[in-house]
Amino acid sequence: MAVVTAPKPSEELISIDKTLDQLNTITLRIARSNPAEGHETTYSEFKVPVKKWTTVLEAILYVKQNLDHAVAVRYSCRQASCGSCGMKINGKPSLACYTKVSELHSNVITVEPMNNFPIIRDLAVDFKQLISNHKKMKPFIIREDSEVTPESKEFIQTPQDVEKYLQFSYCIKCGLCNAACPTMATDTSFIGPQGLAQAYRYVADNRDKGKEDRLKIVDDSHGIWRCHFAGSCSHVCPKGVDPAMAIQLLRGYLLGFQK
Amino acid sequence: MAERLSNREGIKGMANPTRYGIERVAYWLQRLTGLGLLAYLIGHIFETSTIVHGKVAWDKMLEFTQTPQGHIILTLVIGMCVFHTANGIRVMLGHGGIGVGKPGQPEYPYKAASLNYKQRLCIWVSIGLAALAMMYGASVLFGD
Amino acid sequence: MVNSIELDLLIVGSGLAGLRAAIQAAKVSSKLKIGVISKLQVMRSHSVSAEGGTAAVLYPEDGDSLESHVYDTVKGSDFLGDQDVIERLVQEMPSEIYQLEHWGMPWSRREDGRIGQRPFGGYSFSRATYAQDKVGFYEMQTLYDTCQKFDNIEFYNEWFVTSVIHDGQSFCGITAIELSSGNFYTFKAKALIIATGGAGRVYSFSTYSLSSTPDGLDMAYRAGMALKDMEFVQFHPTGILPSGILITEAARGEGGYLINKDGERFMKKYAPNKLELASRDVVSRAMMTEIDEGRGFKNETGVECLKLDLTHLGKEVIIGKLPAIREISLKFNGIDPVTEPIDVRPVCHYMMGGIHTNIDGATEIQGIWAAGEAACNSVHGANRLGANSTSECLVWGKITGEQAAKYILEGKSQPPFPMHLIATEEKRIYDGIFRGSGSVNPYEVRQELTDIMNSKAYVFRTENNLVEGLKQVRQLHQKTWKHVDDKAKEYNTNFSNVMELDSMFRVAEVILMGAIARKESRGAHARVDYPDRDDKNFLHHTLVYYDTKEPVLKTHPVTITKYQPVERKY
Amino acid sequence: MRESIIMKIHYGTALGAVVLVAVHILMRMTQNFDQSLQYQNVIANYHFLPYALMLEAILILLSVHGFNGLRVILLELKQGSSYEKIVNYGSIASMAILIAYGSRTILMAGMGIS
Ligand SMILES: Cc1cc2nc3c(=O)[nH]c(=O)nc-3n(C[C@H](O)[C@H](O)[C@H](O)COP(=O)(O)OP(=O)(O)OC[C@H]3O[C@@H](n4cnc5c(N)ncnc54)[C@H](O)[C@@H]3O)c2cc1C
Ligand code: HEM
Ligand code: SF4
Ligand code: F3S
Ligand code: FES
Repeated sequence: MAVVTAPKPSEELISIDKTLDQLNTITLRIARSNPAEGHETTYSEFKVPVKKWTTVLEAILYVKQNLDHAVAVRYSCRQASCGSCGMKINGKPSLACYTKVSELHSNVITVEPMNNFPIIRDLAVDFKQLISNHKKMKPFIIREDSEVTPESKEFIQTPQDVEKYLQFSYCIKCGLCNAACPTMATDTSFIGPQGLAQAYRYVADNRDKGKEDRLKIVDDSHGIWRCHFAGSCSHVCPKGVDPAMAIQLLRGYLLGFQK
Repeated sequence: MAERLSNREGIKGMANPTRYGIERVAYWLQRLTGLGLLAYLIGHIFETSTIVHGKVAWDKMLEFTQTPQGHIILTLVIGMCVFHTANGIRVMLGHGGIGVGKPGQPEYPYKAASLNYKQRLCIWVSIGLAALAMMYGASVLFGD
Repeated sequence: MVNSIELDLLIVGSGLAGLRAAIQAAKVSSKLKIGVISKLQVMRSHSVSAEGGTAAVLYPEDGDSLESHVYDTVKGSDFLGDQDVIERLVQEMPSEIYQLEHWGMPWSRREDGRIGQRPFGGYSFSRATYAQDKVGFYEMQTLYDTCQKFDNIEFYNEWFVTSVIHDGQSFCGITAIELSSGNFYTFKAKALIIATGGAGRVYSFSTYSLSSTPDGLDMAYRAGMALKDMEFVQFHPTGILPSGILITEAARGEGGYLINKDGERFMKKYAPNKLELASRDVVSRAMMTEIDEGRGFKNETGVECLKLDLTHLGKEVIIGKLPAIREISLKFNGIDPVTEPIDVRPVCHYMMGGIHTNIDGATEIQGIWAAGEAACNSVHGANRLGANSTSECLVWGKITGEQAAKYILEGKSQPPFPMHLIATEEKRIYDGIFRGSGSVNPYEVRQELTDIMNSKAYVFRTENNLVEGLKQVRQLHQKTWKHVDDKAKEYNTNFSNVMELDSMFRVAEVILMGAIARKESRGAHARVDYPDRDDKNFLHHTLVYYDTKEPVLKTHPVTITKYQPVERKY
Repeated sequence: MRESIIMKIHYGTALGAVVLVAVHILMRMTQNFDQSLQYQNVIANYHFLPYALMLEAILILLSVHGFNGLRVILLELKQGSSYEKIVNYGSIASMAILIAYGSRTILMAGMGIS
């Protein structure tokens, strides 16, 4: 039988948040706007207590929960896996849940919505374009026999084969790269580093047979050629995806440097 | 949604090289020097076209360009040309997927392989060569 | 006028289960109009956080067998799992792994190019199929990307579903709010799959995404479907402090040790054979016993914890196989597991319970299926084994997708749409919540509620604590927290947060009542006052039905095919 | 034209120009810079057929490269089908004009107005 030996249940968890001594206060400035209602951007300032592990997301949620319930912000996993919380933190596109206040070395923190995405409200931006550009890249394995039969086993792929695309498949679609890219700043039709990197992710996968399809798609007047290897995408990518590398490698096929 | 509300950075964002490291500076310089060179090329074609009007016209043009201002412009053009060429070769190779690093499992804290030291070195070398060329050019132009 | 959208198949929830269902339905027929609706952007669902592995038997030639996977799961479930359901899971899984592989999943590979597997708690064979330690993330990506192939799958990103509408017998539609505009919509459809995931945010110390609240469970519950076995909440042994972010079991699967203050590998006292790789309930209880008996460490947050030591694994193994663990612990705690042990503590991680379904994932209402963590088809019984949940999501995503699609193609006549229910729902939402008033901060109430759950219904439970907890929850419910201070329509997350809180109350109550009623210790439900399993009185499932006055408790038999309950030892 | 072909031309013209421009500038260095610009010397250059041909090549390469570069920048600045058409044809026209104008110089100077 399942045997229980412990004498008493434990209660101290509740106090996690309340027992801290190293308290410190910062000023959090949040950009507020509601374009649908015609409200232009203004900045609200809040004093927020922080500890050494407090993340910017936690600071924003502190405001939302205690000081102003109306802050509009997107979040979910709080561990840099879901890609929800991209925003501009002190001017740089970053994930709020992945930026500790203490890393910023500043008592004033300004958070603004990511550039190059339409604002829905406050910090929440519209991802329609990123989502549809991602879809245009045919981000799936293209081959006749991609559906299994009862006899199917795996397609063989060595660890070295996996390494060729693994890094690019860690894209969490946070959009930070698109927010940093200089072409994105003015070109409304550019596919963007996120989509281009995903096109390469599938091209580099040796199970895939859709290279020609995808090369055709990216070879467009607002496609891959609008990347000038500015590298800003890779500079801000929180997951080491290195879209700049993916794009150049993909272009290598178009220029005939790669087979 | 109207593009007006799209929160794009616009030209200012594209033209601001002060963020995201030296690669962004290189991008910016490449654009600027490209445009500068194009402007010079057009000017240069007009300049040289004076020759069809004979020696007098040509000499007048020379007189006009061989001033300190003219020399400064020419020095700048030399620099622009050297930077644009050297960096252009780097960019071209990069665009072909050469020297942009090898895919592999990234290790936290992530450092993008495409922003590697070779690329950075090439950018600095391009800037350095441009500076040297400008110094040499200036010494030829201003020296007697 | 209420906006209305018409579809064939509606899938609420876009985690692994929802996406797998969408693909399967789209494969059945390209004519079906399929809508996947999610309160998050589709690809951001909680499933992206799953780390360690997905269980399946891939290598019978190396000694694994379906039989063994079945038995491990039955034993893991403390014999409360329905054995026919477990057999179904085990049989379907291998082909799901290959299917994902064919769709592009970056499974980690063995040197020979075949798919890699690692040991996991409670299994007698290394059968957690893995892709580094980002399994759920890669699976989500593979499914999301594969969905892009099908033009008849439409995604509704950031739509908060509020209720399920049926006429007492068959499904009619749902109501939902589009977050970006704040507009209220009805969806009419022929079939529904509920895949809204787990609800672990009813606990304040939790590995779940902040969005894993019980609104999905609650909408089924309010619509008259039973919640089953909700008292069984899994506490994962290794959550980091203070965030509760998970350190995957794979860390122990790869050879990590748990140590107490005396530097002792204490698991040898509790599970001499399996040590750290005993099932999660066993390890969590052992840890809490160590802590309660004074052999814990004090974390800098002031909370008691134990240490997970990976240092002996070496840098190569950690970076190669557990990179996300290293990243999480470096980022959030400033500790490199290559050189230093990590502070960990049992943390709310999974709900064995959910919406009552049969083996096919069908609920009690015609035209409605449930899949994934939101459903309870009793595959996990009283305790889920690690890596069996993503498996469950895939298998029942596929089954329900197929069943629902076929049901639609059969073309049963649709009942007339009960419009009056829409009006009632609008009233509940807008008069009851959006325009509600009061002075109590709903976020503080949420904190209090989840703290109560953490202290009264944690790893070890007693009658006193549970009853006290239930009383406190009900008192808290009476406070005037039902109001939304943000008056804007667009992207009003204050509004959805209060809606979530509303659902938390009902589901917390169900968890506590189930726990009070189950006077035995089984699997994850450990009663200090009833320390033994009691097969005579409690070898049954708990069903709880909604009632405006007090929830109604019923029981449901366990299906036992081959394995009679015996003592469970690791 | 496919964008890849255009951009291959862009790179190709750049590469070609690297070599030729280097020669062009080095010519200025063979003598004292000021002297190299003397009317007689310049005319002599134009009369030397291979050199004149090289100048023509440089002219074409750089006009194509430069105006295509400008086209790229303009395409990125603003979008819209009529705007993009104007930019595309505009840059071709500009290339043609510049090449025509430059060729006139080379031709006339080379033909021996002396
Ligand atoms: C940290 C962590 C690690 C884990 N690791 C593993 C592992 O290694 N192996 C394993 O097998 N299992 C693991 N699990 C368990 C497993 O991840 C989950 O059980 C599984 O992902 C649940 O998937 P799902 O499809 O049921 O739902 P979820 O992925 O939770 O998705 C729920 C969906 O429902 C939507 N939704 C909810 N409410 C509403 C509403 N009101 N309106 C509209 N949409 C709504 C959400 O937006 C979301 O899209 C882990 C769990 C956690 C917490
Ligand atoms: C001779 C050596 C040259 C080389 C190797 C060279 C190379 C390049 C390359 C590779 C690019 C593409 C940059 C990108 O897409 O990011 C480029 C762009 C450009 N070049 Fe050149 N170029 C040279 C000379 C010139 C000259 C002389 C001019 C002026 C007429 C010129 C004008 C331009 C312009 C306007 C651009 C567009 C800038 C941009 O898109 O950022 N180039 N050059
Ligand atoms: S490439 Fe990096 S920055 Fe861009 S969306 Fe993906 S994870 Fe985000
Ligand atoms: S920032 Fe933009 S220009 Fe290219 S390298 Fe990255 S996409
Ligand atoms: S909340 Fe998921 S990435 Fe930040």
